[in-house]
Amino acid sequence: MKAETARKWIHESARQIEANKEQLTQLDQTLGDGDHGLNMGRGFQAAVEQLDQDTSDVGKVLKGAGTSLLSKIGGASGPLYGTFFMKLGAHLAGEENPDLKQLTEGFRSAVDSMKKRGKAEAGEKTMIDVFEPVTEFLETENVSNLDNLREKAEASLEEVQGFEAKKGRAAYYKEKSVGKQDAGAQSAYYILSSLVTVLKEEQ
Amino acid sequence: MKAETARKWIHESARQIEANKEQLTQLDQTLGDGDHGLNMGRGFQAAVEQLDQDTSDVGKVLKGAGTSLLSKIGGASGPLYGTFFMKLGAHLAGEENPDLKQLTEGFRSAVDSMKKRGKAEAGEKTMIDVFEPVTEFLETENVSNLDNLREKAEASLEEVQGFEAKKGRAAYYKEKSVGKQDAGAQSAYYILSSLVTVLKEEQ
Amino acid sequence: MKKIMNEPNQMVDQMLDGLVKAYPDQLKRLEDTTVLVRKELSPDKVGIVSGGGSGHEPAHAGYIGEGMLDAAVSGEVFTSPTPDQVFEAIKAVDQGKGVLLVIKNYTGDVMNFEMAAEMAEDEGINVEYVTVNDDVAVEDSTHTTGRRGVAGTIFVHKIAGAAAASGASLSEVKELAARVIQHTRSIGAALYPAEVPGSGNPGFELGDNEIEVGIGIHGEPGMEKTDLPSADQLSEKLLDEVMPELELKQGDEVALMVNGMGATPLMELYILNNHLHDLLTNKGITVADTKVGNFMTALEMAGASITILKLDNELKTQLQAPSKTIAFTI
Amino acid sequence: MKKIMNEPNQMVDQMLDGLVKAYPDQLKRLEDTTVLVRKELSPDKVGIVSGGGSGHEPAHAGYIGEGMLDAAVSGEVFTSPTPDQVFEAIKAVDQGKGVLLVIKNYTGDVMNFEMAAEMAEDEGINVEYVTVNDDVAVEDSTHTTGRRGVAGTIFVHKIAGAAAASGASLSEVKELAARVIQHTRSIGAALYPAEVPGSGNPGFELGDNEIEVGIGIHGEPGMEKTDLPSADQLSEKLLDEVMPELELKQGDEVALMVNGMGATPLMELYILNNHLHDLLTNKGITVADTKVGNFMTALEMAGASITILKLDNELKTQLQAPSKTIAFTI
Ligand SMILES: Nc1ncnc2c1ncn2[C@@H]1O[C@H](COP(=O)(O)OP(=O)(O)O)[C@@H](O)[C@H]1O
Ligand SMILES: Nc1ncnc2c1ncn2[C@@H]1O[C@H](COP(=O)(O)OP(=O)(O)O)[C@@H](O)[C@H]1O
Ligand SMILES: [Mg+2]
Ligand SMILES: [Mg+2]
Ligand SMILES: [Mg+2]
Ligand SMILES: [Mg+2]
Repeated sequence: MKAETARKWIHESARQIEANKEQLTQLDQTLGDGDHGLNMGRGFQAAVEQLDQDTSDVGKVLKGAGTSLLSKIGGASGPLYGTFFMKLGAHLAGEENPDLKQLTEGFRSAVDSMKKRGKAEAGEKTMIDVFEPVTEFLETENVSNLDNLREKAEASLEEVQGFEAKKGRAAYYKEKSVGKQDAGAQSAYYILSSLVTVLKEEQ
Repeated sequence: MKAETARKWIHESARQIEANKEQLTQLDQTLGDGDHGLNMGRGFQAAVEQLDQDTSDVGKVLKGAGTSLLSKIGGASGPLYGTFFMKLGAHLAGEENPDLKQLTEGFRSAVDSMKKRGKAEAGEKTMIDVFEPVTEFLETENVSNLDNLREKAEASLEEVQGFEAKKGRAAYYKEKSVGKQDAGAQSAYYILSSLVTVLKEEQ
Repeated sequence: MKKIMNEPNQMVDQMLDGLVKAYPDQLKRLEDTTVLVRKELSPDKVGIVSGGGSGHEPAHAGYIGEGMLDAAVSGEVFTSPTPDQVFEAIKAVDQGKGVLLVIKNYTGDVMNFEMAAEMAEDEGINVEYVTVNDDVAVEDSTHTTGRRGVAGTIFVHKIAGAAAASGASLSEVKELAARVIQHTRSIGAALYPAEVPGSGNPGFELGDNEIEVGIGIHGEPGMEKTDLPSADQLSEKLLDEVMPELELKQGDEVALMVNGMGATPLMELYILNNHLHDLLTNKGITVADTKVGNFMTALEMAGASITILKLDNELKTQLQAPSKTIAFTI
Repeated sequence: MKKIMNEPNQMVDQMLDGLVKAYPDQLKRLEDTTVLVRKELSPDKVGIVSGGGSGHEPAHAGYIGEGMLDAAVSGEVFTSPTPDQVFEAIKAVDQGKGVLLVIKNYTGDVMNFEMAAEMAEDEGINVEYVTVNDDVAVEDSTHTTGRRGVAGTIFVHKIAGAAAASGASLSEVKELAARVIQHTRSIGAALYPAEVPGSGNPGFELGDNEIEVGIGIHGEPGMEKTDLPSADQLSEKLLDEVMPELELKQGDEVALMVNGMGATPLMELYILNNHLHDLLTNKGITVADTKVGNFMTALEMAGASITILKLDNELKTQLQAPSKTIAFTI
């Protein structure tokens, strides 16, 4: 992944989130406080605006995006997405074209940091339930076809619906959360799906 | 009118007001603040409860009712109805069976006091627009048939609708008040109609 | 309309008891009345009594205390209290220096308070009253009811109270209160109506995107219904209505009150205040004092009113003098 | 939902400016932040910082001032503020004696404030925090998010603030704040929902005669929906929920807060307070302090919460110590 592709990733994520803002808010209204679309929209718009167009350092691009998300999203998703991109950026610092293996290692480091920050595990009906299986997939499968990655993200997202929420505001709904989609898992899917899109374009 | 009839007047007024409480509130909602039914209901219930069953002094009965209305109705109608019954009672103080002439003089004194208290004249779309013409009718016509009195009250009430409000909250509606009924005129009608009912019974 | 209450006819009584239980060191209730009185009157001063219908909380009991009111009389919801109650309040606060009644200009309030004043005069108590009529939404005419009294009443409480606390005579306090009234103008706008408990209906109706400009604190009609404007547009509109009669010019000092009607989030009031300040400042007018909050409400009506008091030195000093009451502490 | 605002995304910014314009002697805004700070910090004391999403006004800026907070950080409506903003607040109020963060227990608040604390520690500032979790409507379990922080937060502000004002060290202030949290329980009920500006929908729905008991201050679900009870029944129900964990017994002293959710007329809160006092008194519990008003709101949600703080001598002293803030002056 080149720096330009990383920038495109942020752009594409922002685009998908903007296009699905209402849906994200709607999901968060059902199981939360109804601001997830607004939060993510605000955050990714800021992340796009601050993009350093000149650097070829992938780490720098991603770290900049993370810092921006951290300082603009707020709520639960801000520190989590902020941490994800900042840690991924830290792992790829100085790299101009990391390969899929480096990206995978970066994902592991970033997702572990998110989990620590949120004191969350997979299976608690959060964005982790998309990030964690996708990262495991990257770690264990030979991802020759990037579409498989998107499918994995999609399948994980699908599964989240069946979980009972244990973390975040959705946890207040307890067993009533089963059968409903988690807003953060949905936005995580858009971010990962955006990654697949830009990586495929780069190929 | 005997003291017993005066007591019946208060009873009958209370009954008619209670039966038409919603209507009075409704009218006051359209041109005022929507409490006239509540105010009058509360006041007349108190007036009934304090009735002195033993006295034969008509003035005492009416003055007691007036004091009770004054201290229970509140709002604009409280001082006005309070003044009416207190002044009427004062005029008939010591009387055990005043005739229609005495009653008429009492009405004049009471209605004048109301007008002074409310700084109001006839034609301003208030309860005065029922009391004043009925009093004039008593003063000028030979009221052989009490039903004529009720008809006069009814006709006056009918006329009030066409007036533009100049006093009380309805005045804020200015020309929009034309065509709508005034709550206080309506309650005044019930009180006068009650008087006719009990006087006829006494006959 | 869902409300936290028991029977509608118990509301005022239970509210008053609830108030005394909340502020036992500041308030007491005169037995068998709807009168709340300062627990300890400041000695040897003119008494100040206000009141009106209930449903305007924190008015009026919220202004009882040091430097403001000595007693507040509550009527039923949106209904003036009766003369006997006002009379009890007068008797309770008179210390021989006389009592000022602060009346809002509604027919009912005026008549009931006037009768109480007459009862007190009959007993040899020196009583004066002022009638607050700050609401520019209603024309002032001697032939009709005249302008209504709304949130500007709080400035009257404050300044008359401060004057009384400083030892002024009844006529001095009255003169100052009258000057406040002369220099105070208000206007309100409603976004949603209120409903008198037990009446079963809201006091008025508004469309989904409609507001009423010039609304009274009991839901009396205003000057016009308009589409919901932005906060900035609304501030401009309200300011345009209150300003003219005050004849403000560059360099003048004013006090500004941004008052919520009961159900308005404070956030919205601060947003309104933000632009009002800018507008006044741009006109060269100094806002020497700002009050933002729920001071004179109309049950759960949503919306806001703004009040402007044109200051002179004396008014400013008394407005900023210390006061310690439930809803207005300086 | 009609609101007095300009663009939804300008609300917090304009509210903060409006606040500073209303209280220019008490507040200042750190440039380019959503942080409000005391105009003049009391010298040489532990700093106290609170904050959270906007929409809870007067929380949190209303508690800035003598004897309470030194700074308040505002997020977007119902959204925790970000770590960089909290960090700015910490830097602004630290005087070398360290800073206590008062966090309400929501995942977002906890994470953002924790990250800010880490940033501050990295710069050598001594930071501690406490997490308020007074809402009994939610189970407390280490496996889940745990109980929410609601109106009890104000007692934490007050008592921690008083301790800091009296010169206590950071660890002492923290210890006391933790004790307040341990002894504070709350529960709320909603009659009508609130709507996040720009979201286009109310946060939840309730039938015409329905309330939700145990609602959170962002519209999070409660324990049950029931038919609208009378005020007396509601007080009993709410009290039955908060009492058990506090293990109150005859002779205990408590502080009671009856808090409006934003659109609730004060009258209803006083009525609730009236019966709550009777119930507590009948159980032999002394209400040594009562607060009735809008302290921790949820935009225009209608309803109320009650908070009980079990007092000991130190808590009582600090609760009743002087404070001078916009929304809480003693
Ligand atoms: N402890 C946690 N760990 C991981 N993800 C979480 C946690 N808590 C919440 N989330 C995620 O954050 C999302 C909510 O984000 P958002 O609505 O922006 O914040 P908030 O809940 O503060 O309003 C949830 O849908 C969930 O996926
Ligand atoms: N100045 C006045 N003189 C005579 N009658 C008046 C005056 N003002 C109001 N009224 C009468 O009082 C009625 C309203 O009474 P009510 O609703 O009980 O009091 P309020 O207007 O204080 O709520 C009006 O319908 C009108 O008939
Ligand atoms: Mg959310
Ligand atoms: Mg009326
Ligand atoms: Mg009335
Ligand atoms: Mg949120």
